Amino acid sequence: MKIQVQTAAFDLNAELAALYAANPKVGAVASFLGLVRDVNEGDGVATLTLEHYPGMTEKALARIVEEARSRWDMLDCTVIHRVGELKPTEPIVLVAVASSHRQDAFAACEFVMDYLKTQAPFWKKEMTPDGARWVEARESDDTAAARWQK
Amino acid sequence: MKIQVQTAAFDLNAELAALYAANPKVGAVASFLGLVRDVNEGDGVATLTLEHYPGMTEKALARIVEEARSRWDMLDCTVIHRVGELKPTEPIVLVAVASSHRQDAFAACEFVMDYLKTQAPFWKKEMTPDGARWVEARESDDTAAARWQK
Amino acid sequence: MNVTLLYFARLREQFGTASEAATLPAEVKTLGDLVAWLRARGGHWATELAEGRAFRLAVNQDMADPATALKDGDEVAIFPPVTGG
Amino acid sequence: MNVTLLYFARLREQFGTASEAATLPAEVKTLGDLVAWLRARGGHWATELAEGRAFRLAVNQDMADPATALKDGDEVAIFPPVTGG
Repeated sequence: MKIQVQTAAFDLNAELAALYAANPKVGAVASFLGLVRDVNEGDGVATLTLEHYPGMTEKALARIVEEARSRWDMLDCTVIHRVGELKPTEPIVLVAVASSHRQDAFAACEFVMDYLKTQAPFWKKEMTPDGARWVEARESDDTAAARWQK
Repeated sequence: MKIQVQTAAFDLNAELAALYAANPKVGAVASFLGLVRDVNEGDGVATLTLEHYPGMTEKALARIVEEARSRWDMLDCTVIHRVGELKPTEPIVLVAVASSHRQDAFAACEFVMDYLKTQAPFWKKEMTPDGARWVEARESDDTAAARWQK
Repeated sequence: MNVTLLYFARLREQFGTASEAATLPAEVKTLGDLVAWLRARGGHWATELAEGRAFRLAVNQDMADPATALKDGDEVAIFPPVTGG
Repeated sequence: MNVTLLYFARLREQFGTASEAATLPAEVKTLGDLVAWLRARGGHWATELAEGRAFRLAVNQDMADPATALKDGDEVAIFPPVTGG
């Protein structure tokens, strides 16, 4: 399990290979890449700046990954979240889950993303033509996370 | 939309970048990588050889991708399936879906994989210590595809 | 009526051929008729295409079922359930 | 009781500080008490921490609710709903 918060870009080939290249039990890797879009709520976005709560972030992400591991067959998992200033088309987050079979990999990956969106202490500020503004939390993200509740 | 059947390995960085780098509307890329495992049905697998039906394969995959595009917000999609002889830990298939939001990307990616498993004319033959054998279709794959039926 | 027959995977191996050009007798009008006609060859044809065996059919590269009508020049494929991905 | 207070994102900007060391009066026993105590500072504190405003609380880097009891040395964070991913 690898959990990392960083400003640098990441290498998808290397990150995914680390999940499967040395483990021939892995039959499936489901992954998610979140990217900066150039429009949000109808306004142009020039840059996105991500802030987080060092310490709590890693703790929250580790807890989410552990919860996913307790629910599905998960052989390995990588979560990398970038912070700092990013531009449209730049990757923000990578969540990748390695499992024996695809259903577990898909479900665990989507679960981690849904909880990351509502539980991990990151905040986005976007620069628009009208100035900088903090991105508002989306109710749809709460709904997405709530559907996993047992 | 890119649909390709090939013997060569593929470059994940390049394939995923092709989906998002030039399109700032893309906020989410969900992807799936299927890999050769070293054990199947309890037996060791030394190599896996994939055969397909040229012409029908591409047509079947294009139809599956079109169906996914009609159901979800899909900005772009790449399906690459390898054929020929592969070894454990080698990638077999990549399905990657680019959307504005993650729920569409995840659902469409999983849909394409489920239908690929039951509708695209590929066949696997595995080399085990007891000799070569054709992989049997799994009932769980039919069940997975059936859940998308409207 | 002339059709091209294609076999894949285990069926290709069992039948010992990947394809054949076949001239069908007049009474073979549907895909189901064609399967019965091939089955009547006996041997591996009778075994692999027996009622209850799992195999799939395609006509001109689309999945098809036994009720599908055949026409001259069709490309017909017979193969085991698919196992890609 | 002494605690460290951390503010993030919009709250950090509104309060004009990322952190402060606070000595709490004896009547502040829970996280809810602490929020009420901060609110009583007025200005941005009263506005941002008003009843019904959406903010989140964490104690020692775990999400927490107003009923959570505080103890000496706790690290308390107050921040807007998260928007990562």
